Amino acid sequence: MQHLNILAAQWVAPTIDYFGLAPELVLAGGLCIVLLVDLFIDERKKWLLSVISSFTLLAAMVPVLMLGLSETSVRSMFDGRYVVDNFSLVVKSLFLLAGYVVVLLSSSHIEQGEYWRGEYWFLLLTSLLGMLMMASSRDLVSIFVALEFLSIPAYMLAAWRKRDPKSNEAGVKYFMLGVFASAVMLYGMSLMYGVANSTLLTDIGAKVAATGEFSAVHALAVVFVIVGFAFKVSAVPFHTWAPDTYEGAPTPVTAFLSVASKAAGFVALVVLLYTAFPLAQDVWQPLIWVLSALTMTVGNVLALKQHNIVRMIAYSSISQGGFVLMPLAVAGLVGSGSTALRAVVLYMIVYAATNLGVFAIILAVSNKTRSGEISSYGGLFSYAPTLGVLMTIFLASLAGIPPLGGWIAKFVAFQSLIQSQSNWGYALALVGAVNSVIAFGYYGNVMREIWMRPVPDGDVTTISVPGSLRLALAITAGATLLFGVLPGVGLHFADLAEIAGAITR
Amino acid sequence: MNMLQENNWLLSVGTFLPMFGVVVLMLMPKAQDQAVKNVALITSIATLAVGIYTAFKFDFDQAEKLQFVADAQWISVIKSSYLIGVDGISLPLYLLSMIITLLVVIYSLDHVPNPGKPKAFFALLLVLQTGMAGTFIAQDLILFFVFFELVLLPMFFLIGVWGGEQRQYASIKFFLYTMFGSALMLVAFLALFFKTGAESFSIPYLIENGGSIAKNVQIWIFAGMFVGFAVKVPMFPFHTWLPDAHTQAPTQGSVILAAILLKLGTYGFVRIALPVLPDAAREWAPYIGGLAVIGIIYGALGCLAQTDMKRLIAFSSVAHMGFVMLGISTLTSFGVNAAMFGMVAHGLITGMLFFIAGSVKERYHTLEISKLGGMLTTMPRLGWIFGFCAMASLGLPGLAGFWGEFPAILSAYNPAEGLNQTVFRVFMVIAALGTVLAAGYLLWMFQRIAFGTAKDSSSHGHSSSDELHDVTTFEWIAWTPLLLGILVLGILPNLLFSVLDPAVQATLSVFGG
Amino acid sequence: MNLFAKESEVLAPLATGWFLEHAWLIPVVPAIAFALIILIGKRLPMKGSELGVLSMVASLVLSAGAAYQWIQRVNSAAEEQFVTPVIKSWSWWQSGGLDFGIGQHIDGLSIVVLFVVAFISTLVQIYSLEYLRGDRRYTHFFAALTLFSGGMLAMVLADNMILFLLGWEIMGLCSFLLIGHWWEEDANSRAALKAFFTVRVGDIGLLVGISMLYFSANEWTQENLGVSGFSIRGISAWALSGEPNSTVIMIAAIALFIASIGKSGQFPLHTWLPDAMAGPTPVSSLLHSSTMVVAGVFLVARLYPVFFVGLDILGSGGNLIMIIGGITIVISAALAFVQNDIKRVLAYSTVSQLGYMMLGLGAGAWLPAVFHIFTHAFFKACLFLGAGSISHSASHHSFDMKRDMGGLRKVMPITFATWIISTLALCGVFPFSGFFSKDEIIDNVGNNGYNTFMIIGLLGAFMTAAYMTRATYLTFFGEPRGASAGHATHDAHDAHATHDAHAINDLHGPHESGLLITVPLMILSVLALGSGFLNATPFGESWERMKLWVEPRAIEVVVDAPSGGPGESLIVNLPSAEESHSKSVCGSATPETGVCYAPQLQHAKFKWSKAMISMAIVFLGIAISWIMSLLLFTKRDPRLVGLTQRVKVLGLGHNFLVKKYYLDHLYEKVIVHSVAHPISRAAYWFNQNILDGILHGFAKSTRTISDWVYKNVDQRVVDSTVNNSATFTKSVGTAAQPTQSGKVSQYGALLFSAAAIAALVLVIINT
Amino acid sequence: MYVNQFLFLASVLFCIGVYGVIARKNAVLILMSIELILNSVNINLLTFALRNGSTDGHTFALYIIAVAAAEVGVGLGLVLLVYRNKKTISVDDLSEMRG
Repeated sequence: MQHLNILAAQWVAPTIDYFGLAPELVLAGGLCIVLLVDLFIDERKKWLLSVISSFTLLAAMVPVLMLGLSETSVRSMFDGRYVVDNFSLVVKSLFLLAGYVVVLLSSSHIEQGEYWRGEYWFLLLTSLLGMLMMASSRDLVSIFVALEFLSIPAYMLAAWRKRDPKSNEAGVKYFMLGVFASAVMLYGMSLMYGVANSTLLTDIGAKVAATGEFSAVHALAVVFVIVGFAFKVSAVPFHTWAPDTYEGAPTPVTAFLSVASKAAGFVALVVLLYTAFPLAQDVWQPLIWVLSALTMTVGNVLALKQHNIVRMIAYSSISQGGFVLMPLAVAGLVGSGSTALRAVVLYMIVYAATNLGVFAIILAVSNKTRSGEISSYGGLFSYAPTLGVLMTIFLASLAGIPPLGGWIAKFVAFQSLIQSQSNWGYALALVGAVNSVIAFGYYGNVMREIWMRPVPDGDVTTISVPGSLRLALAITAGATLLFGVLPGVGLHFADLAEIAGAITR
Repeated sequence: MNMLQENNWLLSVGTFLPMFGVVVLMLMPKAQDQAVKNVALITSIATLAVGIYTAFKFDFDQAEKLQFVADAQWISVIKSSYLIGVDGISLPLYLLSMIITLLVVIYSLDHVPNPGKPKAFFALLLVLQTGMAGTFIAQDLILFFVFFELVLLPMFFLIGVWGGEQRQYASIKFFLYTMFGSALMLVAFLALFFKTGAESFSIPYLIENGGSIAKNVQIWIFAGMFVGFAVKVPMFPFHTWLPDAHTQAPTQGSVILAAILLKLGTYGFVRIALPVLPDAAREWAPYIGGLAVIGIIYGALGCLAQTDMKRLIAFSSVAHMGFVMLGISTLTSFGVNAAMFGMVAHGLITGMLFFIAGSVKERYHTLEISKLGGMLTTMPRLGWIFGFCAMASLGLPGLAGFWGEFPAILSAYNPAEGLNQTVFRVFMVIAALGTVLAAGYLLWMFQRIAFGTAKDSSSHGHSSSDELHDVTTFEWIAWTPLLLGILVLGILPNLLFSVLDPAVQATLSVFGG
Repeated sequence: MNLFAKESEVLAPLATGWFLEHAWLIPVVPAIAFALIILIGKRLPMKGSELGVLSMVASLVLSAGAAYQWIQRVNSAAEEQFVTPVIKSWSWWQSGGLDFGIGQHIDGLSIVVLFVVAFISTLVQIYSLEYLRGDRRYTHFFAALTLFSGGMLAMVLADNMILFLLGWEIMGLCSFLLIGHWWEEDANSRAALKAFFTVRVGDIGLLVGISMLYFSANEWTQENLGVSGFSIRGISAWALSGEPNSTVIMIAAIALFIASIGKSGQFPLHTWLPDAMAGPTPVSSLLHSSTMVVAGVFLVARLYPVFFVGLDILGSGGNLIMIIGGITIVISAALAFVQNDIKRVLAYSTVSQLGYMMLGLGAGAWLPAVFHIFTHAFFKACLFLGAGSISHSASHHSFDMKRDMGGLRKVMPITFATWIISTLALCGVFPFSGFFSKDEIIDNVGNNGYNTFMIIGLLGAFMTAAYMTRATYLTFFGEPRGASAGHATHDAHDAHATHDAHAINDLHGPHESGLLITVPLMILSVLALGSGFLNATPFGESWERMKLWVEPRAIEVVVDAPSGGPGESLIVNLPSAEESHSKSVCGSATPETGVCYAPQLQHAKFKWSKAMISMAIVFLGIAISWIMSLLLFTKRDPRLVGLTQRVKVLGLGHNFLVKKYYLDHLYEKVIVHSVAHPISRAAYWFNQNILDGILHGFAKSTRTISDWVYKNVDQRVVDSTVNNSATFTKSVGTAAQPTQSGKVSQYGALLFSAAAIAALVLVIINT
Repeated sequence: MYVNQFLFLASVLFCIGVYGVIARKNAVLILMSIELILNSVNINLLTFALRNGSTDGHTFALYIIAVAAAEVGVGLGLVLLVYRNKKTISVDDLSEMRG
């Protein structure tokens, strides 16, 4: 009966650091405004909503920056369940900027008058809010809540085109599998709680470190939890939803899913690995190794076969996820923890910039061609040279060709692998090397269409790119080139990122 | 060292000036082809001017030291810095790249290949130039890697957009091959970095500390580099991208490919692989030599089998680079000197041959040797220039080709100590046989193309009378420097050797050779 | 000729002079001229030919001057003093510690050859002024000719093997260009290709040999002489120093000899030389008879010590050089019988004469061989130019003796006279130059104990006399035939571009050539007559000027300082008397002190008796051949065509002869068929089918091999692995695609089963 | 306290739920199966919470119940959407995109 008097223990209200929560609060406020405004303005003014939401995101950036500049580096709330440290700040800004670009993409897409509805913005912002929370969550419960917070709106976004069966299918598949995966994850979490007798990640880590005993249940829990997030980052073999969903969902949403929600998944994964399972690396290192190798390879070989550009990009983003996982496969080894974290963060940043750029191009081109086929890019360079060159830059960056952003990301990933100086590391590095060659097979194929093929239908009227897309392209292309030519910049942010409470060896 | 660092801005300017030109091109409206050409021309001239000024400032008395060294912060997090400099090995190639680019630009002024788009064409040429020059001055592995890769995309597009019928296949093949090589090379670089204590990527530092790595580890690291460089060279098993790329590439592409790009690989061997990993180099040398002589014979046989002029020249590149690699594999400073000289000579000669092939294609609309003939009657000047280059290419003493070929063979007679003499002497004899085959295929080609009477113009659609004009002014301007270079280097090889020798000796001091 | 002094003292420095010091100018002049011709030749009044001739004259003067001063130098030397060659060398380029020099090495040998080359080149160029007048590529022709002379002169006075190689290759190039001068005809260009390629095959030997010599000699030469292992002098000294490892030097010598086989058209590689006659006649007379083809012989003579030690010359039993030389003499002489093309006759005779030189060198008769280079150049050039003059003025550019010649002695007396003189010289009849050189060779071969080879030499002399008589008869005696009889001209061999000068000539039939042609002929014939007396052994020591001037005195010298500059004083330390009795101080035996540059050689004492025998053989040959030709060609010229057929095909010939002329028939059957034809036919067949067959077969097989390799290895294996890997990855993709079935439940199953498996495995391995 | 029994019950529920998700084609049934899994999770949490005497488990369970409600809401909405367009709620008919 002793649990009863625990229940009876008197409750003290936790002190809340509102400055630390400012970004989330701003965002929450913004989405409420969107919801309200949407109610009261008439159809012709709905474009205001996109403006409001974009400004909300920018406004949310302000406290992030201020927090970054404030001297207190780590702000811990709710006895460590919600932490604002450099890592969370970096990824938060990443989410916000990615969200901003997605808003830019969407607004242009919506000017086609397809879904002239405020809820879209609301859901988008909500999902972003979930991501921000995910960045700071250090507790199984809050992680779970944040995960659902960012997922549920995403399910609806994916199914956004109500009349379009493909969109429905996308939504349903995403939903069913997503929920199933999170259920499995929850089962793992419950076991984890049972093992560690706490939902606080640092406690879990400390418990294992203290007792040192390591049960089958624990292993099972670790695997199931990782599976949950492996689903989120669409790691093979938990990737199956991604191609279908990406293809069916509206393109801006696809961009959002393939960048932001994937990044969120990685954030959660990193937090868990670094704070909760630091001593369970014997369990998750082989798992992640296999996942990473499989993800790279399968993603690539399947991408080779695609003829729909979005689907191809979907597979490519799967294989890119494999590259992000690469350093984590050795993160548990002595010394390579920090470099692995750096590699992951940098890769996420660069990948976000590049992939969003790709989607911007896809939107711009599909405005004209109304087709998702790769062959519809034939002769793009001849009638829209700027778009052609930019697409080339983005694809080359994804392929990891210097001096474009992608190469430094891949480089740092390889570096942390080889730094571990373990045979597993070398082996995975070789797999990665081979894959980066295969990857060029399909990126180069698109380039070939753009530069070397004739225009499929002789129509060579140039493409008019809406202003918001121009802005998006400028941001992404600028970032891609900047990270490539002066990698120091990107690495600077990536290097700031240490996870508070991570048990480093 | 201090004086060696003065006016260290030179190299950066010389390397990135073309990029400036590219930016200008980008900002220009598409329509004005003439203006585009002028910008490209001015840029490349300015670049070469900077290059010549560099050579003028270069202190030839200490050619073995890195000069104009600039060392700036770049990626401090991974201990890689913007470290550049030239010594006697880099300088000739650095200049050669600038010269070739200028000549190619001049040649392109009235030879922009189909499908037009001069703006993009010249922009790519200039980007290419930056990449090549940068590779030769980079003294930091990561920087080297970046420049090394930077040349890929432009060349990919040059081949793929302005190339021949098979261009897309050829370009993809070229790209995948090279990318595969460089991926492994990158892994090797990283391994090297960590095995030397993860201190720095700068080549001089690695040269100091690379020797301390355990031998078997060295061998593996070397293997990675070997693949990366050998694909570029290309050496025997990795060569098949070359004929396709050369055959399909536009004339300008082939020229740059033959003159500079292939040298990136051999340069990598001399600059990085050999001095940094001496023990591994000793282990690998016999195999490299073996592949080299295989390449020599193999390339020659390939040439004899060709019916297409350009493809034949392409295969001859395989053979000639075989000689270069043979020289390198001896690990003696004599052999490496020969190899370096061979690189420059091959650049001039084969570049020139590809120019000629381009002009032939332009006039005859075919490169089928059987359809050509009697060039000496229809176009005596072009014919004789062709003969001159063929002679130079088969290593006629008194022309540049000989000083790359003969010393390489000579050096194989006694390689650096620690290498098996008998093996290398066998290589020597085989290589000598290769020279005969070279004479065979080149003269055979020359006889069938230049001698005899002109085939009737019905073999190609247009009437030959107005098509077959002799060498044009632009061609003269573009070619004369190359021809002079071939002749002058042939008569005064010391012009080059005196620069190379100290640097090479310094580089190979680890081998006591 | 052992010259041993009684006591040792420091000798006075040798005389030298401007010409000797500046001998390097001799090749430089033509080189410059070549450049000028290429650049401005076309605009000059005489299309650049004047530049060529002038440069040749200039270098002739220079070399004459050098020769004169060399003689001075020799005379200034004490009787037994070693006459140091005038060596100048400048460093050309350094690489990896190796120093490549460039410079001159003037000694007797180079003086002789320099003079010959400059002289013949001058005459040939003058001759060509007329012979090629109006040719389409007049300028190119002179440019190439001048470049050739430059290259050859450079090779002759080279002080190191690199420069030597350079000249050697340049000659090959020019030979290629000149043989293919009329490349409109496919045959010509193919002949050019064949020549270059065959010689190039030999050049492998040169490359290998030079490399081996360098690396094995360099150390020794550096420390003892301070010169690099490329230096000719260094190599010679090293070869005799007893240092070298016998196998190394043997392989090196063989390698080098392969090169000279290729260049000098010796036995297995001689087939290119007759084909090379496709070139214009001046070219044949300059390159392919008198100068370029002796380069191989020159190489052997130049590096004689290497061969001497390496191939054990003077050792018991024959050596490679002798054997090759001997075979060449007989084979090619036999071939000369069945040729109808006068130039081909001369070509084969050139080959066999080169065989004599090789034989001489191989048998240790160094001086006679060099002397034979000297004399042979004159009379053979004269013969070729004579043939050219005939085709030029009499036979409408045809060289077919049987069809287009005959009875020309009345029409062109000068050509006839010069021809006869040169022929006698070639046959080696007494007062003519050939006698003094060729007989010396045979004599010395015998004297050094190689009797079989002496007999071969005599046999060769006999055959030479015979085929030359046949050729002479066919050309100048009997009745005019074909073109020379003024008939309409048919397929022209030397059909260069139609030019007006000839349009005129063709109007009035055969006639004597102009002065530009006859003057060189006369000059050459005079030399063919007189040059022999430069070393007329029959008249005793005092007449042996060549020996005095040219042959290095094999005295042991000690170099006081690392030398290289010209005219440095040498301390000669002289072996004492008892040493002098050993076979040779500087022979294959190792000298105790110092170095020496030439092996010790014995000279045969001239005996009239021996001379008489060989003379008798020669005259016998002439007589038999003369009678035969007379009976064959004169008595039956109406049915000449039929007769030639009979000579070709035995059955027909038999029939025809039975029907016709009985005595004739007898001679034919007994002598010609039974002796001449089977042998020479066989030889010719061997030549055409076996050797050429091998050559062509080699070429063909290489082509087929390469085709095969290209198609199967390159395109299939190497290339397809790449393409296959691509297709493979694609197919993997196809294999993986079913997992992407689009069915939610299957996705779920995959998801959970993967999770379960992972969990299971990891739980097992971790607990 | 019967910890193991509770855990066993939870695992059985979990397995049933998983079986349902994989085997059932009807979207609504799949949703229900997922609910089963979530409930098994809740049982786990409460069991552990009671065994260890900490409140985290209870909190977690409450959150899960709330979120599950939201999930089901969204899920049913999607099912309705599909039904409106396809007149079926069998998920296997949703395989337009594949490969």
